[in-house]
Amino acid sequence: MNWGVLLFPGSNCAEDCFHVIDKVLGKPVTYLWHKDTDLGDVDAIIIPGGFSYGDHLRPGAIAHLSPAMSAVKEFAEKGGLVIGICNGFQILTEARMLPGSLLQNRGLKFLCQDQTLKVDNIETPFTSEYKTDDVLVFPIAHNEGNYYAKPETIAEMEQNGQVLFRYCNPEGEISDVTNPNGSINNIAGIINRTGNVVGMMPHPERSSDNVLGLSDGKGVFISMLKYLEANKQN
Amino acid sequence: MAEKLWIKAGLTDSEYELLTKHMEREPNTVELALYAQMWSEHCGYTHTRPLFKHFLTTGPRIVQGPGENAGIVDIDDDEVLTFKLESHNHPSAIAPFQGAATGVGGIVRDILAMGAYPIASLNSLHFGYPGDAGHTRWLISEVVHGIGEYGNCLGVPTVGGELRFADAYKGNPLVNAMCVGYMKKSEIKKAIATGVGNSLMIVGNLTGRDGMGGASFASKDLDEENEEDRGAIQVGDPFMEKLLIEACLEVFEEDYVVGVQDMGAAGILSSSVETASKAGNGVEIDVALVPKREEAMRPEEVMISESQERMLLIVRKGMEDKVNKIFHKWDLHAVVIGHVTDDGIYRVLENGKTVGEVPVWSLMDAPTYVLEGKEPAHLEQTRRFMNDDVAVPEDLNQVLLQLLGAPDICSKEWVYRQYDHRVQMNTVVKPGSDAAILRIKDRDKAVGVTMDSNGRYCYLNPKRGAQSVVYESARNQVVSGAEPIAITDGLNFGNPENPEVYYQLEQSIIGLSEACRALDTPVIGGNASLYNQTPEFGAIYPTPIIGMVGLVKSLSHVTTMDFKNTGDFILVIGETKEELGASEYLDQIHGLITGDVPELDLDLEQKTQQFILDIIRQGLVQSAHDISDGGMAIAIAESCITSELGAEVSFDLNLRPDALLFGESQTRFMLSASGESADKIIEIAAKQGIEAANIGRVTAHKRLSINNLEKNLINITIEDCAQAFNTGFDKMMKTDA
Amino acid sequence: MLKAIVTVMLKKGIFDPQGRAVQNGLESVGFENIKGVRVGKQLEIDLAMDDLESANDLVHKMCDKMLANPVVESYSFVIKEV
Amino acid sequence: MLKAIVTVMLKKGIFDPQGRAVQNGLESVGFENIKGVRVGKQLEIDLAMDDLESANDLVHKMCDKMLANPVVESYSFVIKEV
Ligand SMILES: Nc1ncnc2c1ncn2[C@@H]1O[C@H](COP(=O)(O)OP(=O)(O)O)[C@@H](O)[C@H]1O
Ligand SMILES: [Mg+2]
Repeated sequence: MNWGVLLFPGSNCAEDCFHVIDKVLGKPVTYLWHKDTDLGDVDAIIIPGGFSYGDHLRPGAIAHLSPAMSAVKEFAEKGGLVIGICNGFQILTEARMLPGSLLQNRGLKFLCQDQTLKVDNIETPFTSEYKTDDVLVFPIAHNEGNYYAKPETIAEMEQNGQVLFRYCNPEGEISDVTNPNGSINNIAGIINRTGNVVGMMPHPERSSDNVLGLSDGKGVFISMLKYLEANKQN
Repeated sequence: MAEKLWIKAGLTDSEYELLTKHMEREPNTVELALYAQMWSEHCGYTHTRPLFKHFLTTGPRIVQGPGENAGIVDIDDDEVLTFKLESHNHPSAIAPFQGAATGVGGIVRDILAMGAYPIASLNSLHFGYPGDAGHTRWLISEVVHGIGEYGNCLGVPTVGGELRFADAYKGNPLVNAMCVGYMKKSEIKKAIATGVGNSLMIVGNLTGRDGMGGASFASKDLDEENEEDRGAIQVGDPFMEKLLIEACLEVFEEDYVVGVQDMGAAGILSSSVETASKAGNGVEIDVALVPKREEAMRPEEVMISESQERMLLIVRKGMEDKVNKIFHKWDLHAVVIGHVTDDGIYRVLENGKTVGEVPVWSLMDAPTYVLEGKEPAHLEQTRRFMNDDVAVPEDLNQVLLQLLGAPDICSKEWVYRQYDHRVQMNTVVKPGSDAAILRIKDRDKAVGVTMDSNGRYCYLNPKRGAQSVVYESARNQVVSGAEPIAITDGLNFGNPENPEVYYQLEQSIIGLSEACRALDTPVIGGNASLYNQTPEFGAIYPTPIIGMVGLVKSLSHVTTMDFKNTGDFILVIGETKEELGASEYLDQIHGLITGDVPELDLDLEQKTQQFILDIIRQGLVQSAHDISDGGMAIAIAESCITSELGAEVSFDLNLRPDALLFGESQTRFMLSASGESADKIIEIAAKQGIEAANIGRVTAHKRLSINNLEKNLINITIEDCAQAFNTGFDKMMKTDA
Repeated sequence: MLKAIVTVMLKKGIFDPQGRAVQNGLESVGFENIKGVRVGKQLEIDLAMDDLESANDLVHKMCDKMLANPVVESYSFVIKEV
Repeated sequence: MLKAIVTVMLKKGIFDPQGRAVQNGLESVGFENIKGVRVGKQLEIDLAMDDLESANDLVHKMCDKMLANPVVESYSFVIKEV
């Protein structure tokens, strides 16, 4: 299974994602360059966090127009697995590969903290390792993580099980009080209609290396890996 | 010159006389500008350089002492760390967001110039109490925002620092930023312009009129007259800096570059002079070749501009295109602006025509001043303080809560929540404990990083105060499982031409040096920021700031301050004396900034720190915390709050209750350990002649109770403690965010 | 030479926390009669062209493609000769 | 009811990294003839008042006191009846 980590000028979690695939999962991984349109033979693509193009204008506003993103779109249309984390999520919404948009946190401040989450839909290639009752800890670190979409869109997503993760408190309660950034319905991560493109604000990679005291995030990558392996065999 | 243009440029008559002697003629305006910048306090260290002789700068782990962009220490396995701190006080007072942001950018480039990848950023901030002053609150939020935004965008985790308050900083806040970089020993770069004919290439941002004269601006008091200097505001561009890091490190992988220097104060000028002087070479630079953002810039403006995010590379002849190609990949370009020459002359050209030439050595040879210090008048009085001057408060629970919520002590989560402290995935211990700990990937080891100061201590006893700060830094390291290796110092003082300030400066440096010698933590670099004063509020407290780096030899040694298990024993190491002087308690509770700084015994300190490190390495310790601001009661409460556990302790000490609880006797630690380990710790301590006492246990019921001589002093819920600790900052900022 | 002045604002109906914060800030220092504040961006774009009509076209394209996100933002602009 | 439209821009001569990044971004997707971009803020402030002159006064005060930092920014505004 080959993994690709897409690099933009200003990406700063690319090495972290690379590290997890390489050292924690022990799988082959390469960097993909934003100016390239040939993605090689990767089976899954990670669009990492950071501040692509300095987050100028809007996070993801410039990056989503890069040559590599057209290739990523094609890759996804053919069913390839794509996960955008933090800035990667913002890029995917700007590219309209995912619905909605990420607005500034309602507290107007950058927020870096270890955040508790619940998984809403465990029947996806990204979440099969989890149980619905799990309360997971993933770090968040963002200034624009306040998920917004039109009410109709939200209703549709809820109905289709497109909400993957929600912010909760350590007891697993989901309410406005346990919402760090103002996201509608405490949405922390979503999946597209066809179930192969995910965007999430929390950082699963930062919660994948036991040395750092957090390990809940590994499940996302292991889920993806299992899915890929199962599908390769077919 | 008819008019005394040099005075306007910031040079004295005698300095002017000296430079004409060096030049053997009168300077033109370009040449005058070169001297004015290079001979300013900021670039030339005119008042501080003579005092640096006190520093210990070498040691077995020291690869590079002062004299390069940053010092370097060996952390085994052919790996090294490089670190330095830098002040950005005056810019931050005027445009706090940009001032703080560019402060971070500047120090990161120093680290980059060494060839290293920046792995951690820290900051030490000092402000006046906000009180009702919206201005101070604005300063605090803008500074924090500026530091956060820059570091976050760069992807360098901001993992530590400090935020302290005193009225003395009201007019002149302090913003000192520190950066730590990692590299292999073989990757070290130097700031040197060797090889006649090699090219000087400028990379990064375009040059504009930003920060015109920043170096000499930083070498003046902040007063009305400099309001005009406000044109000097630089704007930070962390995105550009991120690209610079990527591109430079890629270039460094090849053998194209012989020297690197970041452009900080006095821009192109100081970076090129320093590199040339180190090689004993000359350089020539054509200002017309410098890519500019603004039109009609005069040659001296180009030379001293402090536009941010620029670096100078000394590139092997013939390799220019290869270097440019790598920069191009990152959407940047590298432009040749001049060459290394063999004549020792610093020559400025404009379109090939010489517009200024002076000997390189003379620019580096800023005159130094050794002044006569005078003990500050206030010491006479503050030394006379006796504990009996204040009464023991009735309600000690209330005092504890008030201290937990005090600006210097309360939780700073409001601040570090705005900093990405986890990016790069090395942060093993995040902000909020004693030292931040970063693992080194693929190795069983880690580094501890800290930044500490105590202006009040140094105000009340400059020498011992400075010693205490070094020791406190080291204590923060050892309780975290790290062996202190070396320090970088930030010397923040008022106007040194005032004899009382000079005394503070000299004594602080002496104190700092003695402590570093005793602990064997050499000074490998630093920064001086003098003239921190305003007509309205006077001089700041003498504030030496210590940035320290330590080595954790195995990840299993990493220790934090929170209690771990109910039933563990709580131990106090070190002697508690009846010392109230200079304490946070006197300041916050009695409104007194007075008394002498608690006593210090250099040998005992060294021995005790080694002991703490030893027992941690033996795996005997569950939690460890140094006892500092606010004393014993605060230390215990902090370990309770962070673990959400209780503690029941009792003493048999013949001391005033407030001195026992809140006094700041030095060389003390608070540990928790299982029963068996606790006995062992006490046994080892006894053998080494170190005081150690088992004072009680960690409990499941969430209360803190402290008794002395069978009398209850403190009995309070952890919830109340946490509430005071966690809301103190918001209360001060009047926010509820 | 032409100068396009582009304004990008959050769409009506989308909560603007920054606007709210500015309003609170203004009120807290004693300003009155403020019914609402919204904060957006203004971009000034210098164009090396003279034809107003083609400039108009160009700026529309820039906005649609990059300068505004139609999911949450609306834009407007004027073009001036300079 | 009046509406003040306030524009806050970085002063001329002060480097605007955001403008530069937007310009590069536009160019990289093929837009041409762009000589420069500067990015600032636009604030729309609804005022519960009718007198243009006193509104003018008020908005000046708001800008000086809070909306712009005179060290780095300049502002301008228009007031419209709505
Ligand atoms: N207070 C100090 N203590 C020790 N070394 C210092 C101190 N101040 C400056 N230095 C050293 O002097 C050298 C020049 O400092 P500086 O001009 O600040 O460098 P830069 O321009 O790269 O910031 C550096 O090596 C620095 O570490
Ligand atoms: Mg330097």
